[in-house]
This record gives sequence, C-alpha cells and structure tokens, in this order.
Amino acid sequence: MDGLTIQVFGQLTDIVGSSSCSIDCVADTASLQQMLFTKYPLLKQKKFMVALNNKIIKENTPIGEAAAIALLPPFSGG
Amino acid sequence: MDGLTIQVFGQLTDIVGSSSCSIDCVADTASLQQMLFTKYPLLKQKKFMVALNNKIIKENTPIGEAAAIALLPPFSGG
Amino acid sequence: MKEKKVRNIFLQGPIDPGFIAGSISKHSTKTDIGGHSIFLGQVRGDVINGKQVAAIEYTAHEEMALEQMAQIREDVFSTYPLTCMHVHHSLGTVNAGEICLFVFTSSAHRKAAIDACEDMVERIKAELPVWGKEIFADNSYQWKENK
Amino acid sequence: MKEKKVRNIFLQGPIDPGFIAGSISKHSTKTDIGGHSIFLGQVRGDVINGKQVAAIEYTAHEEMALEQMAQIREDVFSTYPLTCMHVHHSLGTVNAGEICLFVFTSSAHRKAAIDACEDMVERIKAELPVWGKEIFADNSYQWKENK
Repeated sequence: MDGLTIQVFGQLTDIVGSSSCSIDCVADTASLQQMLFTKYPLLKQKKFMVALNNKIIKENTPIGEAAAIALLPPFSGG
Repeated sequence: MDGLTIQVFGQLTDIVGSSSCSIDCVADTASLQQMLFTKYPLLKQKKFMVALNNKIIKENTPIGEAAAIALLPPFSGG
Repeated sequence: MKEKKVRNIFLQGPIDPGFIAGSISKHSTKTDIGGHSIFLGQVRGDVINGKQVAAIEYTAHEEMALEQMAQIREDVFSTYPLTCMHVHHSLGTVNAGEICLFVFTSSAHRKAAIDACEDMVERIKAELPVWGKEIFADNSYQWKENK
Repeated sequence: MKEKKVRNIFLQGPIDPGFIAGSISKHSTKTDIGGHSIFLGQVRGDVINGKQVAAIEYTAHEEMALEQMAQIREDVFSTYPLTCMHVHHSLGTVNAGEICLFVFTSSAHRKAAIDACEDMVERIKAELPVWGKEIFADNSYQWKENK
C-alpha cells in the first residue's frame, strides 16, 4: 500500500525539514492530523490549515486515493 | 488713472473673447462684478468665482492698486 | 510640521509611462517604504452627441493651483504617516488614451498610502483651478465639467 | 458574468518598474478608461532585534493561489464596473527596496478603480497561499507575518 505525499509550506518546512513529507495512508483528515502530530510533535504548537485536493478543509473529511494534501501556515504574501 | 487687467479662465474665455480683459478701476469686488455684467452680459448666466491676489473672494472686498484679479469658472482638472 | 513649500506639479503634454517608471525606481533606496499607491487619470474618448473626444486641452491658474497644492500636501502629510508624495498634472493637449494626472503616495504600511492617494485625487479635482477643454475630432470643443 | 479563467500571476524575482510602465502603456488604446489605480508592495528593510532585512524570499502553493485569484477576480469584476485588472506577485528573492506585488485596476470613472484596487490588495494578502521568508544580512531568517 502506497503512502501519501504531503506538501509543506512556510515555517512548517522548518519543522518537517523539507517542503514535502510522506506518511502512511490514512482514512481522513482527523487521522492525518493525529499522525502528523505523532511524527512532528512541534506541529502542535503551530497554526496551520490542511488542504485536500486544493481545497481548505474545515471539518473532518475522508482522504481518497491519490489525494493531494498540503499543510498551509498563515499566509504572508504581498 | 490706470485700469485693471483681469485674467479669465475656462469657458469664461468664450464670453470675454480672450484670456484677459481690462476694465476701469473699481473700489471693490461687488462693483467689479457689476461692471463685468454690464460689459459682458452673458457672464450673468455663468457660475464663477473672483480671485483677488490669488485668494478666492467670498464677500465684498476692497480692490487695492495693482491688484491681481482672476475669474474662475468651476474647476475641471484631473 | 512640514514647511509649506510650493513645488511645480505641471508639465506640458501627456505624462509618459516611462516617467512614472522612473519615479517608482527612485523609491528603491527608501527601504522604510512598504507600499505605494498610484492614481492615474487618463483622457477618455467619450462620444458626446455623436462626436468623439480626441483630446483635452488643459489650462490652469498656475500660481493659485501651486499654492493650493502646497496646502493640500501639508494637510495630507499631517493626516497620514506618509514617507513621500508626488503629484504631476498635464497642461496643454493630452490625447484620448494618454495620462493627464499622476498622484503617487508611499508609506511603511499600505493603508496610509492608499487612503492618502484617494484623498489627494479628490482634493486635486475639487480645489485646483485647472480647466479641461474637450476637443472633438472635427476641432469643435466643449468645456469639461467634473462630477 | 466573466468566466473563471485561471491566469498566472507569479513571476520570478522583483517586479521591474519598466514592466509596470509597459503595462500602463498597453491601456492607451482603451479610450473608455478614465482612471487607473495601482498598488505596489515594496520589500521593507526592517530592523528586527538589531538585524536588517536584506530580502524576502517568496514561495506559494501556486495552483491553489491561482485558483483563489480567479475567484477574487470574478468577485471583484462582479462588484465594480471595471474595464480591466491585472495582478502580479513575485516568487523567489526580492531585495529590500524592490517591488514584490503589483495590482492594477482601470475603470471609466475613478471610484470603481480605486475601491476595487484596495479590495484586491486586502484579499490577495488574506487569501492567497503565499509565504515570505525575511532574510537578514547575515543569512539568518524569520518567517514574515501579515498584520
């Protein structure tokens, strides 16, 4: 079974150590968050949003196969 | 005794026929306006302000010697 | 308080986009600036009673306009925390599609520059003794009126 | 209704004032335009704990940013009677004093262009997944936070 590749942005790259990371497949975004907190405990102290297939997720959502997942800290463009 | 030279701007130049006109000396801005209305009756139909020495005049004001007088229709810059 | 210094704002003919670029470039040494707001007035080729405006010819009571502009500049500097401001207005003929007014404000944070620029544009249109004569393609004309 | 067309807004490195001039020039054929409003973001050389910001390095979730920008564009076009709008944002390194954001709106009468430009700037800063990393002269850094 393949894992998921997650794109990581902004200051979260300092915690993950890279602009992407891989984790085992998970059923939904709540489980994803738990798994990330286990793997990268410093993430618990950070504000960020999860995007699933380019949409920001506000409540727990199933993660399908080949899902595009991204972790987005507060924006600071412009 | 010298007359006064008056600078004329915007659409008022169409009435006066030039960007300046001369009139006899007058005591104050109210008399000036009367004299202008006599000389250029079409001015009565136009909105304009009188500037005396680069200040817009709101009430009757004495006109000194060598006064700079200008007739200013509504502005349309920009 | 800034001193009320009278500076020329008028130039003959249209304002060239290259002039605007030069003005922007000059601010790259001012590294306390975070935002610039620019307003540009462009001559519209309005069709009025079937005739199209080909150009506007601008005249001004220059001395009064520059004194009033100094007052506006002083007021705006005392209202907003601006780093700098620049105003240029055309005199003479400006063809439809060309730029006749360039207002440029800069500040550390965007809000001051944006609000000050809008304020300046409104005051320039309302308070400067400048007149525009709309020239049609057949050389007839009418005097412009600001709304 | 305009179609929600995704266009690129990103370019590598700073936005050159000559590019801005070129963009202004292109509007001279649109003689229904009476006013342009432009906002430019410039990188500030802030001093933070005794160290000066030398540059900001921008990254973005480009795909999401462009989709969101298409939404903003659609919303703004349906709110204001605009002739056109253009947005450009830097990616990569932009030095202090250089331009990193260029928002440009045009309309027949000034109010629409001015209000739309301000709206766009606020929404771009709040809604686009773009991040700035402030690089100090000694190559240390901190992540920028928008107020």
